[in-house]
Amino acid sequence: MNAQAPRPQHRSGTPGATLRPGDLRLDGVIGRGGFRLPLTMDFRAGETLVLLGANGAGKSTLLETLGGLIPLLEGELLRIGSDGATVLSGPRGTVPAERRRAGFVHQDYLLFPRMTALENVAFGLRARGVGKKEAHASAAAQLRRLGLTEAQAGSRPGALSGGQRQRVALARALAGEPDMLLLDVPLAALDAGTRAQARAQVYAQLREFPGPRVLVTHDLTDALSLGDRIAVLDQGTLAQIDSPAEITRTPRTPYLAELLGINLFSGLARRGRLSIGHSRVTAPTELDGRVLVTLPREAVTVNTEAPAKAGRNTFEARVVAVQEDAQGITVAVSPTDPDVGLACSARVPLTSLPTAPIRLGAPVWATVDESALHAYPF
Amino acid sequence: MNAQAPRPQHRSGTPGATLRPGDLRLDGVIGRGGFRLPLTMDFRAGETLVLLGANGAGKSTLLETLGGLIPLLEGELLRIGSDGATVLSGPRGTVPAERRRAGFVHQDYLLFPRMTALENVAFGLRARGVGKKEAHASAAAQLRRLGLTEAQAGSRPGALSGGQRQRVALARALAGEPDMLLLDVPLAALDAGTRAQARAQVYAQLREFPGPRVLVTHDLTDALSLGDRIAVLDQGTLAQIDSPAEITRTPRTPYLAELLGINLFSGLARRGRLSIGHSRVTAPTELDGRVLVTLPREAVTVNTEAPAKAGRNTFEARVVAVQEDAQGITVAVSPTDPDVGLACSARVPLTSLPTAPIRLGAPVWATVDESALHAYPF
Amino acid sequence: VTRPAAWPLLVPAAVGFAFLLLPLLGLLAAVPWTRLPEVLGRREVAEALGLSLVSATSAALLCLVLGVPLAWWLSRMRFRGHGFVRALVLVPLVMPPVVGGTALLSTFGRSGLIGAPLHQTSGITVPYSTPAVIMAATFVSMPFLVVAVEGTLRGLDPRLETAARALGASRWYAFRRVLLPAVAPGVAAGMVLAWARALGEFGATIAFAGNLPGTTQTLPLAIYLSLSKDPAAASALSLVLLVASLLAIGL
Amino acid sequence: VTRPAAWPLLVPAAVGFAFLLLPLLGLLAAVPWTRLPEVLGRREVAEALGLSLVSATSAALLCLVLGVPLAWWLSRMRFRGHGFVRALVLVPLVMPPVVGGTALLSTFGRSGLIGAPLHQTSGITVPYSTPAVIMAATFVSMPFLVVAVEGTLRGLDPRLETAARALGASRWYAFRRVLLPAVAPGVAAGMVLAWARALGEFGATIAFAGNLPGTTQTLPLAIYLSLSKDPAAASALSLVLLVASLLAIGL
Repeated sequence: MNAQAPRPQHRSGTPGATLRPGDLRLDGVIGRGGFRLPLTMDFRAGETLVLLGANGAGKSTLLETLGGLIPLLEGELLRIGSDGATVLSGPRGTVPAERRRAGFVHQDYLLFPRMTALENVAFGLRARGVGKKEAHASAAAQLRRLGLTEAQAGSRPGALSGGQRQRVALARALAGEPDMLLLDVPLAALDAGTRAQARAQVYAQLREFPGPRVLVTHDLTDALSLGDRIAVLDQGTLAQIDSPAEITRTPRTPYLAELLGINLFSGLARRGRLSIGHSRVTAPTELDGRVLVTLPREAVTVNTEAPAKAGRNTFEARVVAVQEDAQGITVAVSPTDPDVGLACSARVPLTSLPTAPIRLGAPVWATVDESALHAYPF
Repeated sequence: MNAQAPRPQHRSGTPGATLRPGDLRLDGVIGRGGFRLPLTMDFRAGETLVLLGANGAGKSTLLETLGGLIPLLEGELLRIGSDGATVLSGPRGTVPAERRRAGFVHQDYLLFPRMTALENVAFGLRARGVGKKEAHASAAAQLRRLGLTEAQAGSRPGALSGGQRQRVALARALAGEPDMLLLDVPLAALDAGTRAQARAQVYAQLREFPGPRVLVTHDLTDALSLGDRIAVLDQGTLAQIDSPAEITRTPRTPYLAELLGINLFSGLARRGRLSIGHSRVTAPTELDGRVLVTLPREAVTVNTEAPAKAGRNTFEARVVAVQEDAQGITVAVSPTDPDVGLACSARVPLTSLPTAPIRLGAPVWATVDESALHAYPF
Repeated sequence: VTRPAAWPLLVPAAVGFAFLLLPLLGLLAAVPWTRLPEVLGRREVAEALGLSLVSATSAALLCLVLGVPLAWWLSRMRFRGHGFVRALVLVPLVMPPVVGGTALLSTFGRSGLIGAPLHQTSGITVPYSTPAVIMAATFVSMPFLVVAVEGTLRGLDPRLETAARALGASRWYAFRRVLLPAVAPGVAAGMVLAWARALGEFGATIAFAGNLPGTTQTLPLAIYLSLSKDPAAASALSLVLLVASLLAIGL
Repeated sequence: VTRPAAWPLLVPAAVGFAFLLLPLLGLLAAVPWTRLPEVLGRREVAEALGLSLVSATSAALLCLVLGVPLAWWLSRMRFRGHGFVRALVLVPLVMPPVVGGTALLSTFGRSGLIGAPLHQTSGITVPYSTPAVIMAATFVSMPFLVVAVEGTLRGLDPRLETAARALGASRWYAFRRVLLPAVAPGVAAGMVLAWARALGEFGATIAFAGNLPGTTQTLPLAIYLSLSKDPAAASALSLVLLVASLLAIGL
């Protein structure tokens, strides 16, 4: 059992901190169709904020609201300048996308198929009235900076690899010298082999960009390695906003626990002992009051036969789900008697598969390693 | 270092064993288009032979040759009866599919979309001239035996779940009381959650079928849990044919090693010491002569900084490939000096990711745990 | 939300829309609604309507019987030059109807490739007869059905036939019991298309079958003749034909 | 390998194939090859051919200018009842050509919805003129182009336009620089289709524009007139029209 976890610093999206030039402040309701999500958040210049959440959680809606592609339903979106704030969206109207200077990297990149990489990057400048020669020179410099050769700059997107397209999309977003950088799952279209490489490159580019950087993803690795802060959107609210280290140590939503591949429970700490729900699974603790408790899946053992000696944290259960992948299987169990055991998931390595098949609905004995329980204030 | 591995029993596809009624013997060349694959194999009644191999290795071609959908290019395919052998394919012609009595479970099942499950299962009997009433009664019995309800039997395939469709396909293959059962990746169309369940059911049905069972797959879990013997087709030959236990212990092809997630080398054992290629990685051994050596990926450690004290099996290398998945990353390294180290892959768990990024081309130090090396005769 | 309007696009779009829509309104305005029962009750109109329905339906059935097997054959072709064979079958699709009628006349007319021997041996003359009307309608509408059905057959997994054969079915049994039911919606769509095309057929019919009231004068031909004598009646008949076409397409 | 033949399929397929192929052969056999230069050199033939080419090309250009924006508008429509609007635009596609001609005459004729006020105010009469030929051809062929282009526009990722606008482009700029180049192959295909359809147009032209040599007599009308006077000449002209249609489709 771990000692008391430090209380997270950024529980709310709007810390009282003073806003500085380049920052964005959102205080309103975003939405589209029937979907509504009230949000109060700051986006700081020079900081990468990652929006993490399942499909439909509102991540892309938030990004498109920031970029001016869809209007804010209620409230205001402000951009702080050196001499006061500008209203980007508010009751009096919205600065449209084409005048907002937002650098978008769209999902699947959305490069224009009939233009070369160079023409793609120069498009924004040309649309704003910059002459062809000047726009092309500026686009060529941007592509060079991102490591594309002249031959690649002259190729159409169809002739480029996934990683190269990704860099062209980034160059196109940066070419207009935008006030903010908005990236919609910029790495999802890449295969596993080139992804680590591309992530390092995105990381380097984000560092250099002076304005607010907002990145949408549903991949935990992307979120942890790219974000200065991570905002978790889950079940119609902003569930948690924290540093990557805090996110992994003290997840506050089942969605995040599932992504991290751990079990998450709510529990109660009283008189030095921790109890989880009604179950008899306990551990010593130094906390007091309502707590959240994590338990790695690897710390749950599942046996198809009754153990020789039933320990305190062993209980009878049924298999309620079996999920296979290339490395092993994840088994979800539900205790036969909810007053004794915990509904949790266990991880079984592939090596045990051919001999002991674990079937849906089968009775099993589950053992929880209490030393792996980690509690922190609710 | 393990002791000498027992010599595998079934190195060749055609053991000298006497053939018994119901067995099939193939001795010839299968192929299609420009592809040719010479094969000599027996398919025994009451035995499940799994054909394992990459796309294009000839697995489906072999299955279709056995079933009479494509002709044998050279040689003969015999079926042993109680009073002598019948030529199914040979220089004098081929018994066509519709008269061969082969029960096929096709990839994606190929159920007839405009028929109910019952009509699908009865189709073979009806096509062979059995009356509607009799065929439907027999089909209904077969579906009941596989655990489908009467309502499901009356549904079209589109209204059934993946697992139910799989059972209908199996029932359709069994309904004609075939001489052989031919299954083309019967579990690939199922999602990870229902796959374990379906596999157990296929296993039970295969056990009961008296004739030869031949199953094509590219999934190692399927091969290990369903096969009595596993034939590995790789690089245009029958590379290995062995029991599941031998296949996992003594893989003989790089394809199989990749599937098992281990490193495979060829080495030389002499005077009690094992050496792998030119490298200085060694271990004690009791074998003598040419050997194959396996090394689990988990037994290779990769560090981005030089170790304090360089052990005998530590060497400098470069990262040549990084592959991510949900549980961690696999790093392939190539030694800076091929006379010192080994080209091999290491497995790094996800937990180390946010702090130490391993980038393509980066210099690293790799350490091989020599106690994990396992050698067996070439 | 401010959205910059796109006048350079919206103005021509509106003009194009008006150009396609106005003739519909003009037609409706020109229909003599009060005289409608009298016009539609005329004997020659009833004859033309009956002939149109009979010939369009016969043509659609001929398309079914001949076109579906042809589509199956095209979808299964694997030999060299099969692209050329498919193109030949689709030529009538791009052929102007008058050219189709001329081609039919050149072939089945009394001095034609088939018509001359036919006339000499049996005395039969094909042009300017009701069968000629049906032939003209079939010739122009069959490619529509073939294209629709062949597309559906190609969309079908070719291994379905293999699966049926592995279960002991002959090709004909597999076609009847597996392929045909699977493409039934495509066949139905193709037949409706063919029927609608046959119903409106004008150029090939007037060229190959002429314009004999009661024998070869279909509704489109009757409309054309009325235009000079009685434009209001032509509008009324046009409305009937338009409604029938729209009903067939299911609008 | 024994394969059970499928005669119940192959026999009707062969009959269908022969029925579509024979008229092509019959047409080729009927063409007076030796008289070909003389027939094609006649003044009225040259006039008809020229008028056909001019009117088909004008119609295709009108389709481009009006039809592409219309297709863009249809592909972007989101309001209630947009299915009905699309159906209205496609009605001319299923309308028999004679009905289309009648509708044009009812609208632009001297007593028509538009024609009557037009004639009273400016004295202009539209029918039986070369512009009427072009209007008839445009009316029947524009829906082909609209369908082709709208399909391509719908196949396009709608977010491409969003991406362009986020980069600072107006709708018109995004259309010209991103959407139009992306659908250029569809537009080209639609124009060729429209041109070929306009070239073979017969029913709507004869109904709306009549058959005046030099003014409204296009090649299909010339073929129809030749059929009774000089069938061999009709075959020769049919061959010319057929070859032009096939070239347009790229066969």
